[in-house]
Amino acid sequence: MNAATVFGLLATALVGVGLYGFIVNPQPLRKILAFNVIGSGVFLLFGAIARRGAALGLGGDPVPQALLITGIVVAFSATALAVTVLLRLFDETGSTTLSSGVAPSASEPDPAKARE
Amino acid sequence: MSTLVDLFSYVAIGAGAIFFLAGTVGLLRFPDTLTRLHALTKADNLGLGLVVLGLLPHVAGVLPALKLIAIWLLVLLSGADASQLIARAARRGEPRSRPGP
Amino acid sequence: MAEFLLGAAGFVLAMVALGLVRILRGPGDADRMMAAQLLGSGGIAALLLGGAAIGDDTVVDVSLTLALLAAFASIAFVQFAPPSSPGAPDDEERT
Amino acid sequence: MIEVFHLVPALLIGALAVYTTVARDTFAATVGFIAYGLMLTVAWVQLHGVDVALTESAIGGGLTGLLLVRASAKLRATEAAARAERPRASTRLAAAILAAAVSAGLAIAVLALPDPAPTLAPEVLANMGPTGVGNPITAVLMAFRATDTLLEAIVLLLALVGVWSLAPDRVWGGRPGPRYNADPDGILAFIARVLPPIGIIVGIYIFWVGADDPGGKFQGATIVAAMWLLVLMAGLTDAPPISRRLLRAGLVAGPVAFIAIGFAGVATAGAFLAYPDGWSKPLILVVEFALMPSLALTLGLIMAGAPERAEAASPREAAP
Repeated sequence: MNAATVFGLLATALVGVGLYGFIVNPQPLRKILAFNVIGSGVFLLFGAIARRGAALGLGGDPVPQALLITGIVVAFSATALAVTVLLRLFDETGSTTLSSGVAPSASEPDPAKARE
Repeated sequence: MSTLVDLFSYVAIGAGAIFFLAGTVGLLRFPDTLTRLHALTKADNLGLGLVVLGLLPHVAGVLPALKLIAIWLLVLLSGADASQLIARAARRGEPRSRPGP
Repeated sequence: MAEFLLGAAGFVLAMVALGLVRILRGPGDADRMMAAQLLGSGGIAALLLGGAAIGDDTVVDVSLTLALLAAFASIAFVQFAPPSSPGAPDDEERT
Repeated sequence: MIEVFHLVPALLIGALAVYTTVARDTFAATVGFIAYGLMLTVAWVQLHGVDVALTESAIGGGLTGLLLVRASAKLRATEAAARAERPRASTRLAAAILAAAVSAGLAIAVLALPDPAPTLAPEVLANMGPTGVGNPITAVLMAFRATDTLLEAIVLLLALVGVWSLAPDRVWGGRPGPRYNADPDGILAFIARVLPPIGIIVGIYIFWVGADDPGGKFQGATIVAAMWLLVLMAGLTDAPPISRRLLRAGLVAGPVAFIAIGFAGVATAGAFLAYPDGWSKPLILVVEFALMPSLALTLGLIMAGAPERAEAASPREAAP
C-alpha cells in the first residue's frame, strides 16, 4: 500500500461520507460542509492520480497538481458565495429552511438588520 | 561529530514527542475547559519548540533555520493569544451571535 | 534518522488524534475550538518532521503558513462570542 | 514506518469527515471541518504536492475557517428548527446505500487504475526551458494552461459580484459586513497589530519563491487577504465602500493586464496567451505582479461579505 493507494481509497470514502451528509443533513450550512467534503474527496483522488504520475524526479504529475490549485481556489469562492447567500436568506426570513410550505421558525431575525 | 549531532536531535525530538504525549494526557485527564486549555497550549508549544531545536542542525543554510525559528515564535504568539481569547470566551459562557454596532 | 523522524511524526499525529477525541466531545464550544489550536502545533510539528524525513525543504513554507494562520479560527470564534461584561474596557465608539 | 506515517493521517481525515457529517451541533461540525482541512494539508505533503499543500493551508487554515465559524455562530438560532427537519430512517438508509455504492464504485476504479500511470511530467519538463520558470507547476499555471488561470481569476471576480449582488438596494455601494469592535488595548488588537507585518512579508515571500519553488500568487494573495481581514476583525480599520472607483479599478487591474497580454500574444506569437520567444519570463512576471494585488483584494472582499451599511451611515472615514 503506497501513499497513492491509501489516499486514493480514502478519497473514495470521503466522497461517500460527504454524499450521505449532503442528503440527510437538513441544515443548509451542513450541506455546504458536506459538499466540501465531497469536493475534497475528489481533489484527493486527483492528487493520488497525480502522485502515481511521478516521473523524472518530480514528486507528482505537475498538470493535475496545477489544476488542483485552481480547483481549491474556485471551490473556496463557491463556498463563500453559498455561505453569503445562506446568511442573506437568514437575514430576510429568520430561518434557513429549504423546504417549501414550512413557516419561518420562531427565531428572531438577526437584530443586526434592524439598524440603519 | 555527526553522531553527536544526531544524538542531540534524537534527544530533543524525543523530548518534544514526550511533551506532546503529556499535552494529550492533560487533555484526556483534566476536568474542565480552562485546565485542558492550559495543558494544550503549554505542553504542545514546548513540544514544538523541542522538535524545532532537534531539526535545526539538519537544515542547510541560514534562511531555512530562521524560518524554523520563526515558525516556533509564530506558534507561540498565536497560541498564547488564542488561548487567552478562548479562555475569556469560555468564562463568558456559551458564545452567541454578536451583531455589529 | 529518516525512520526516526517519520516515527516521531506518526507519534505526534497519533497524540493529536487522541486529544481531538477528547476536545471534540465538548461540552462547550471553547473546548471544541481548541481542536484548531491543537492541530496548529501538532500538525506543524508533524509536517516539519515529515518534511525533514523525506528531505524536502519546501515543506517548511507550508508550516510557516500554518503557523501564521494558526490563531485565525479562534479569533473568528471570539469575535462572534457575546460582548464582554459591562465593566470590561470594551470599545466605546472611539473616534 | 512509512506506512504508519501515511495511515495515521488517512485514518484521522476519515474520522474527521465522519464527525463533520454526523455531529449533532453545527458549530461542532464546523470545527471538525476546520480540523479536517488542516489534516488535508498533511495529506498533500505526503502525496508530494507541496504547492497544493500551501494552497490548502492558506485557504483552509485562514479563510475557510473564518467564513464557517462566522456563519455557524450567526445561524445558531436555527439549530432546533433544522433538527426537526431530519429525514426519516428510511431516507437515511437509502442515502447510506447510495453513498456506499458510489464509494465502492470509485474504489474499484482506484484499484483498477492503469499501471504504469499516464503522466505529463516528461512533457512539462521538456518544454519548461523556454518559459524561464523553475517550478513546473508555475509553468503549467502561467504558460501551458494559462487560460485556466485567467478564468480562475475571472471566477473569483464573478463570485465577488455574486456576493455584492446580495446587498439590499438601500445599502448598495456601501461598506461590507458589520463594523467590528474590539478593545483597542486588548489581545485581539495586539495580535492584529503584530501579525500583519509578518504576514505580509510571508505572503510576498511565498509569492516570490513561486517561480522556482512551491508557492505563487494565489497562496501569497490568500495570506495577504487573511491579514487584512484580521485587521478588519480587530476593528482597527473599516472595510471600504464598494462603490469606490479606485477599489474597483484595483479589482480588475490584474485580469485586465492578463487579458491584454493574452491578446498581445495573438499579434506577436500567433495565439491567445502565447508568449513570443524569449519574452516568456518577463511577461509571466508582469502577469503575476498584476494579478497578486487584485487577487488579494478580491479574496478579502469576498470574505468581507455583502454590503450591509450605506456609505453615509458611517460618520468616520476610515482609510481602506
